[in-house]
Amino acid sequence: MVSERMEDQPAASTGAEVLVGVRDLKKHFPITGGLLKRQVGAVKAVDGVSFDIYRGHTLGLVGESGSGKSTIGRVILQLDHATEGSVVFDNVDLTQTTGEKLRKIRPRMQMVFQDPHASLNPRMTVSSIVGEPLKEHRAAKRAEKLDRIDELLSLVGLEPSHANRYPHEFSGGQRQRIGIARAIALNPEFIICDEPIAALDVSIQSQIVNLLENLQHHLGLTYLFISHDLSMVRHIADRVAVLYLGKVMELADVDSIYTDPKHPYTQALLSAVPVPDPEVESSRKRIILEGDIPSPADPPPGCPFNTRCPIAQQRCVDEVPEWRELSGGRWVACHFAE
Amino acid sequence: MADTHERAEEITQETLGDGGIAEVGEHRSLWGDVWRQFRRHKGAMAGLVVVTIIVLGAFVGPIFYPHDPFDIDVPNANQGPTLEHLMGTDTIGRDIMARVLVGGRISLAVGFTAALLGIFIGTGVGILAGFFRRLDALLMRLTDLFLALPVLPLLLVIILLFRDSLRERFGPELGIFLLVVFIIGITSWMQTARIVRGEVLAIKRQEFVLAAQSIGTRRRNIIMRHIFPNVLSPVMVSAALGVGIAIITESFLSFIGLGFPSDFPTWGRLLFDAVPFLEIAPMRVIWPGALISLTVISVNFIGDGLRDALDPRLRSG
Amino acid sequence: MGRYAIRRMLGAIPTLIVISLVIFTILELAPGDPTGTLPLTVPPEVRENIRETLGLNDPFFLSWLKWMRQMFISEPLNAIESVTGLQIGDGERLRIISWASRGPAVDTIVERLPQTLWVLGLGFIFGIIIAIPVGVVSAYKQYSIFDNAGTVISMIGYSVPVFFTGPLAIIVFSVWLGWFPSFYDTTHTVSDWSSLVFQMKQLAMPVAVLSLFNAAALSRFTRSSMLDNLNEDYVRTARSKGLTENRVVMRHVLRNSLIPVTTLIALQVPGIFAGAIVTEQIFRINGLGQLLISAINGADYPMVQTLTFIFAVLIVLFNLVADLIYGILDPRIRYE
Amino acid sequence: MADRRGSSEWLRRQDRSTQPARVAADPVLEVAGLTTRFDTLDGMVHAVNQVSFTVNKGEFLGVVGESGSGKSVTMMSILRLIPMPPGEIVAGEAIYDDRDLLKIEIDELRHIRGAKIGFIFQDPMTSLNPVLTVGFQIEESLKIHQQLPTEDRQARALELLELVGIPSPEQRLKSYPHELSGGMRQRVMIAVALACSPQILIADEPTTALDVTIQAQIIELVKDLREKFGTAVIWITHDLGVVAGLADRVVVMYGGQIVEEALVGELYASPQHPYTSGLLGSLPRLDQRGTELVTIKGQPPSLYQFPDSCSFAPRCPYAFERCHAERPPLLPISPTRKAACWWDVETGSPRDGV
Amino acid sequence: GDDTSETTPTTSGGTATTQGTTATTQPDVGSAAGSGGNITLLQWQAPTAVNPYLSGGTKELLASSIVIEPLGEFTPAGELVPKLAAEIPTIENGGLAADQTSITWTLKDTVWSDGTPLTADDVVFTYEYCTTEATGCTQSSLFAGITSVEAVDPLNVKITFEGPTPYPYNAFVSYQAPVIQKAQFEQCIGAAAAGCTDANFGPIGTGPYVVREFRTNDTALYDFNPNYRGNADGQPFFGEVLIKGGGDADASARSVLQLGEADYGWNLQVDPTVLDNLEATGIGTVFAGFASNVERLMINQTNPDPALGDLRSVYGDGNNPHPFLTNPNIVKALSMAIDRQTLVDVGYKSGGTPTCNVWPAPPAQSTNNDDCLVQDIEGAKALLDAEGAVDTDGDGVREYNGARLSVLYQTSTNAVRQSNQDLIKAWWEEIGVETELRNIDASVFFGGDPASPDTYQKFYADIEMYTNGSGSVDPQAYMGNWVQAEMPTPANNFGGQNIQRFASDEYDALFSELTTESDLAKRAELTIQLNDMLVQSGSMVPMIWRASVSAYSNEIQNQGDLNAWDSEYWNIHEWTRVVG
Ligand SMILES: Nc1ncnc2c1ncn2[C@@H]1O[C@H](COP(=O)(O)OP(=O)(O)OP(=O)(O)O)[C@@H](O)[C@H]1O
Ligand SMILES: Nc1ncnc2c1ncn2[C@@H]1O[C@H](COP(=O)(O)OP(=O)(O)OP(=O)(O)O)[C@@H](O)[C@H]1O
Ligand SMILES: [Mg+2]
Ligand SMILES: [Mg+2]
Repeated sequence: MVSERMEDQPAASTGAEVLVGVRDLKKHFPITGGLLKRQVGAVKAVDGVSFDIYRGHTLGLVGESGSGKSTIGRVILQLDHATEGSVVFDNVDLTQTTGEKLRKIRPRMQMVFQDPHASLNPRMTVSSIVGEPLKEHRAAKRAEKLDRIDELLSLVGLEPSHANRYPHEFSGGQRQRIGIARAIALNPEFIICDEPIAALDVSIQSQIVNLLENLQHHLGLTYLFISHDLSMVRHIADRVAVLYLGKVMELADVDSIYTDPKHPYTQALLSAVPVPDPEVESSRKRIILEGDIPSPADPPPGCPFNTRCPIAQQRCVDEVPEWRELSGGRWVACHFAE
Repeated sequence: MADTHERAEEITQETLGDGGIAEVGEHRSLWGDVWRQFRRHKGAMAGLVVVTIIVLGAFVGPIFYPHDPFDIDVPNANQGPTLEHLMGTDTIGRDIMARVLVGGRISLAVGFTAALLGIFIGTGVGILAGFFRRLDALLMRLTDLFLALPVLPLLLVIILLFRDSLRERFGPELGIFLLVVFIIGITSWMQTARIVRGEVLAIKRQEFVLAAQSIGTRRRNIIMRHIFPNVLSPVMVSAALGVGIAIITESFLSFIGLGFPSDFPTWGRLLFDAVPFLEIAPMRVIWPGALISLTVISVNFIGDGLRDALDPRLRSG
Repeated sequence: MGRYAIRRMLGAIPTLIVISLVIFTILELAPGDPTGTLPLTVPPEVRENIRETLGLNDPFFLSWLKWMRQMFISEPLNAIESVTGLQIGDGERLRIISWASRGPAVDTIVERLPQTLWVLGLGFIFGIIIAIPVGVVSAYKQYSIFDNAGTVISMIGYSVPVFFTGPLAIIVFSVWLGWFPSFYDTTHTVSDWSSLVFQMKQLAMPVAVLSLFNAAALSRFTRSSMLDNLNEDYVRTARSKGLTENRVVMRHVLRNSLIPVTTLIALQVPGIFAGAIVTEQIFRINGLGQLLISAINGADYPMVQTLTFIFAVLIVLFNLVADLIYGILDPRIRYE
Repeated sequence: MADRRGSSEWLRRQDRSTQPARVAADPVLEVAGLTTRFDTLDGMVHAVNQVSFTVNKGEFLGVVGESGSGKSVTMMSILRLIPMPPGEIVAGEAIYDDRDLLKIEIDELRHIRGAKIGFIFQDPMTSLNPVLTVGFQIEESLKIHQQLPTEDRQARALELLELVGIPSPEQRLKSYPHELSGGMRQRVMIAVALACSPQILIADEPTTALDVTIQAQIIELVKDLREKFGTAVIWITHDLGVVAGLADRVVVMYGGQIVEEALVGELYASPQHPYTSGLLGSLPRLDQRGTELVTIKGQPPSLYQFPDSCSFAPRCPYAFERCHAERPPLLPISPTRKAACWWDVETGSPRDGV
Repeated sequence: GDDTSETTPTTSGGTATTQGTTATTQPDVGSAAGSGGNITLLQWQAPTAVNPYLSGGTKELLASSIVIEPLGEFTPAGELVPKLAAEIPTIENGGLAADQTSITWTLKDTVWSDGTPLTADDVVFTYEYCTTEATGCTQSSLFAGITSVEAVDPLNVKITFEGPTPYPYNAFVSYQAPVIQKAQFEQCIGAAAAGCTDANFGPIGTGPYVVREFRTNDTALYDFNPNYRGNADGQPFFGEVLIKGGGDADASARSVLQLGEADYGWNLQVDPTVLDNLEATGIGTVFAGFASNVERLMINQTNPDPALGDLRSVYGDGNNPHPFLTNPNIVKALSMAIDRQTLVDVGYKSGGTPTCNVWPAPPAQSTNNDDCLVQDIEGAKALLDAEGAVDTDGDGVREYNGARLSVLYQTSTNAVRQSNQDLIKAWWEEIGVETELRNIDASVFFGGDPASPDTYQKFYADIEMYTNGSGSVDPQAYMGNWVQAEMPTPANNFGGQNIQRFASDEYDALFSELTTESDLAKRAELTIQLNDMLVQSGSMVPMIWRASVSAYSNEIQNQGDLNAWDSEYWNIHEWTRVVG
């Protein structure tokens, strides 16, 4: 029923073309135990998530640590198999695609990773890292390949002379650029950025964000931008989805969500972000949430947020709130939002 | 293609405009770094020098040394060190120094080849178990099995079983050599397998492997390009330690009467044969003993040095 | 934890069965023959007759099944009977009989156990007692003279075979100094002070040689484990609380460092058995190692099978115990 | 310039505030000329270079700067917690209670660590000993510094856990760190640091590893506690947002030096050092959405050379010859603030008179 | 009982004897039996049981010999003397039937250590015990040719043979065939034998000691037997005997000779230099006892070529001869090239003597082959040249009838054998015979497993080296090893002692003469002829007459010569200790 309603959502809101459609996506990691190592439960890392990503736009995905952001990214790219649901990329259901067919689609969607230290193989030179996709997909002849690597490096603001160096010779920001170069090597249409700036210094973060924006602009890329830095998401995203315990709590375009959050969790999250202005800070009313995010292995019944929600009522424990559309293309999963 | 190029220049302009790139320090290759670090480890360098000298002595020394290790000279048996026989002679008058030099060849060859074999098996099993979840349980069970298997009777039987068929096929020396190497290798891979598996599990989770997968890199290439080079450092350390262990194991096999035949000089064999003469001719025991120890110690130091040199924590990024 | 232990033990059973099968197969293939130890004057017909009576010509699988039954049913029942004095069934059970002595193999093993335990156990315990402090100090004073000396000594200890240090110890301490007997009297019983002194004396050399060997590797490992932990953040926290260095090391770092060391100790167990074989040979301690060697040389296969199997059980058991200790030392490991 | 008004308003409000902070110059800790370096295999790392600052009684001092700028090393040097070797405190003094912490006997220092100066570290996952119970780790400093009998210690530990807002504290005393969530662990760390009611609490990026909602909890907690006990707090962070709402005074570090020091309002309203302004500028702003972010080009400095010139000069839009030739000292530019820069942003010309 | 010391029977094994063994120093009249404290005997190869019938290795025989006793025993000189028997039955004294088809032994009036009397029933039972097939008795060959053993009366037992038996002293003679107690072993006969651990580890005997505690493969502890018949004479001297096993020969030698930790060390196969050095300490003395053991080279008379498959080393009625080793002169040349004295010096010293005979012991000691005692390399070369075995292709190896003189020379793994192999290889290569050495683990080599290719019986080599000797003073059984019927073949599962596949009708005929000859002098002469025939056939090259080597502490007295024909403890009841 949910997915039915989602079908007409894009047209209704913006009219842009849907590049990636995620429907009712679930990813449960089994927990084994007992004498015979049978499955005794599951970590519900992603538990029924639906959204669309429009071509040429950026969807921001925010949420606390462990809420399932990275898992969504991995499942979309089929680096993990979905437990349930579908991921439709340009009219192909990726969850039903395997083997060589999937390999053929892979170049069209890429990923930029969080940790610039871990995402580059320390034993490979920059040129072999950036050249690997070309090599794997025989996208270019040898000489062309070298040209292409030079081109890619300059695209991301590195010098071609760096091609023969190893990742450990670069700073974090530069490494992230190498990772981006690898991601765009095969001219993808869609890039998932999994917290690409979280590990970088403030002064470097803006460099990378600018680069990403430039690339998007010039190459017509579509982004899923995962982050827990709400201010940066606000800067870069067109629409934002707020994730909590493997479920999307609220989805809306960026302006409405920041100025008028509908879901109590979004409200609390926004209020918790410190603002670099003493004036604003001193006058702000903070919503301080009680307690911690529950374990995804044992989520609370009903609304996942009910354990910490300041306005929770009995209904929130008994009933899973419906994922519904409010006016103006805003989606929310709360009984009381309007 | 062409217009991406144009765009690239455009973008480059923009990116450089605001971000730019700092000069990256002078170019340092990965192994160059390791070597730089290794050179600072005094023990490891000393070990490397000693091992080099010993290897040269064993493989080149006999060419210059005037005595043949198999020449019998009964009238001159059981001599102490003399100018003629630098380390004396044994019960049937063979020159001990010549035997020690030649024995080194075999001991070292056994040490290095057996360690290599053990490492090869261990790395293979470790990578397979770590990478393919389906094989994991099975291979780890196998590893446990080998760990729990009392190796001694196994050794005995394998030696008894195959000694002669190998001897026939490869000749008396190469045959037993292969056998001893095989036996040491087959009983010493488990530790490496475990370490490598752990390492692979960790590396598999690293984002660069995910990145390779997302590119669509084939599994074979992921293993060869991404996993294997990165488990190389623990493997190198294991290998260094393995050499020492193999040399000692060979001498242990000689002691329990299973190693090389008694007409075959290896350090272990020479040491074992000389132990009864400990009082009469102590140097006959000391020489092979000291060479075994020296080699093992040096190799261990080299292993230490490698570990330090390969430890990313001790190296600046 | 109890359930975990049970699960591990159940899990070990298939491993052990496979091991026993492997041992059997290997011995089946082995070319040795128990009549090989008889004088050449014993004629072939007699030898053939002996082989027949030993059941040597039985089919391999049958003798394995028979052995399994004896090992898992007869012997445990027999042990229960002799401990409790109860009579279970009619008492007519076929036990595992050694070909060499024609006596029950398990009885011989039980007879041998004390001396092996004395030497192995003490060698093991002293090894640990020496290794841990040395490792701790070496790590704490990394690159000091103590550390460097410790490195060199332990590497020597590790790389010099026991069959070299053993005879050397005998020459020095028995021949030259006359302090200790060169062989071990298994019939000696400790009843009073002087017999205890004698027991200590006859244990001194084998235990010392074995301890040094054990301590060598262990102290290196303790050192590196300590070094790893000394760099941990929680050590800085402990220091920031104003704790004395002594307390920081003993209370905080040591326990964390010992966690991986327990695994190593368990992994060393097979090596310790091998070391014991040599030690027993050299100091003439007729323990399990010597029994194994002589059984192998005499092609006494029931004994070899039983003994190697018991070794395998011990190794599995040690690993289990190490895992449990691991769990005790490290609260992060929780076995359900 | 428009921000000027904002800052004076803020000052006004501060004056009215009941907080024990901003008591003029009653320093509990005075650090002067602190210089620490590390002798690594790759060369000498000049991690902290001639850093001087003071902390007043009950004051909340924010220390900001990007990764590697020497924030942690500075604070750890004060209590001599850096690993030595390779670390070495080459020069400087840290006066606490008329004693120079850098010179006194280690035994004497030990009575100050934990008892007078508490420390909270960045990563609550690794900073607690994984094999000891929470209770033990809290009681330990009580045992060392106050020689309390066992029951009192337990009672106090319980009290502390309640204080830092841990639910069902009796049970938690027996828990091991891994049984707690990150936020809970950081609360435990705070309890450990506060156990002996120290005069100064040094918090080294205590919320960096935590989620925003949890960060908000911890910030509230520290605020409360400070009000209760009047403890001086040094809060290290690289998040300019966090200090904005917390600190009385802010110190900005760059390349192992303090480049600017100011009351919090002043700093945000009119940063005097190009680095500070660059940093503030690079934060995304609502009103400039869609446009590019301002960036500080280039990379953080290498610490392998002792800074003979301004370490920010290579990245500085205002840099001129002097910046490349001479290292600017940290000098007062108004009664409440200091900066280390040859360029005067106010006038838009080189600073004169120095 | 009767005083038996007067009995002086003549045996076929030796000349007329006096009971000279006890003639030396008697223990002090004053010292009571068992008063001498304890004595420690080192047997580095430890006994696994005390029942000689179930585990027939020398080490077990030794351990049992101080507990259970035979009817008669051999002295170090090889004379047969009575032990439990009142006298040695001979035709002269009427014990042996004139037609040599039966013998009657008369027992001394003796009691078992449990106090019950020894009777002829016990002897009869012993026979039944060992000849019941399911017992798996290792000594059953000693009872071969016997049709019945009957108790004539409690003290007389009659053994009836299948036919005339010139040498009837195998059964119940020497430590290989002692008498066990019927009462104790009655339930242990046949398949039940293995289960009787108590009996097998602690047989009740008539000897000077009783087992107190036996630990298999480790130690055997004995108390003196209070019912021993020599008690009145103060025998045995020692109250407690400890046989201690473990370690190796080197360590045993050290314990006895250098450390004085033990009083006796058995079978000290130690490098002679080391042994001399230890003996020089002056605490103990090395003893050597010679029986008939000879280290020899067996020369394969059949073709061991692997290409022959199943026919390898199979005689096949003479159709499979060795390409060159059937020529006696070639073998003679090989023998001449060997310097036996050097072999002795390097590996044996006092523990061996160069010999050229299969049967080295008097009275059948041949001197006809003694020219081999001197090495003669040139002579060997000349002999080979004369036979036409010359090096035609200049590779340093001679050819004979198109076959290269290249031999595979195998033996069991043992340091002394290996150094001897090295020396012999060097000499042979000097005379142009290529030699490949091979050594095989003793348990395999002597194991006799028909499935193994490496047993000495399979003889998949050209030449092999080992020691063998006669179990008895009488050479008959031993010389019978080389009749054609004894050849190992697939048909008899390679059982058989004619290892070198020596085939001579002449030899077989001469041997059957020996089996019927009862005159001792004639028997000795026949033995010499058989010996010469074997040696000169070139099927066997005897090299060293080997002694048993053991060491005694200098404190031990009255042990006499080392007994190589019987238990080294044969007279332990006479041993004493003199401290000082
Ligand atoms: N392979 C796995 N097996 C079991 N559980 C997993 C696995 N991967 C992730 N999880 C669990 O799924 C949940 C979501 O993890 P995920 O990494 O997607 O979170 P995240 O939102 O990306 O967090 P972060 O911000 O820390 O990266 C977590 O509770 C995590 O423990
Ligand atoms: N033990 C050490 N050995 C060598 N160099 C060190 C050591 N500790 C710190 N440094 C160096 O000192 C410099 C300052 O480090 P410091 O930890 O103070 O930075 P920071 O400002 O706290 O950064 P972060 O925000 O990452 O915590 C860094 O360049 C670091 O590499
Ligand atoms: Mg993530
Ligand atoms: Mg820091």
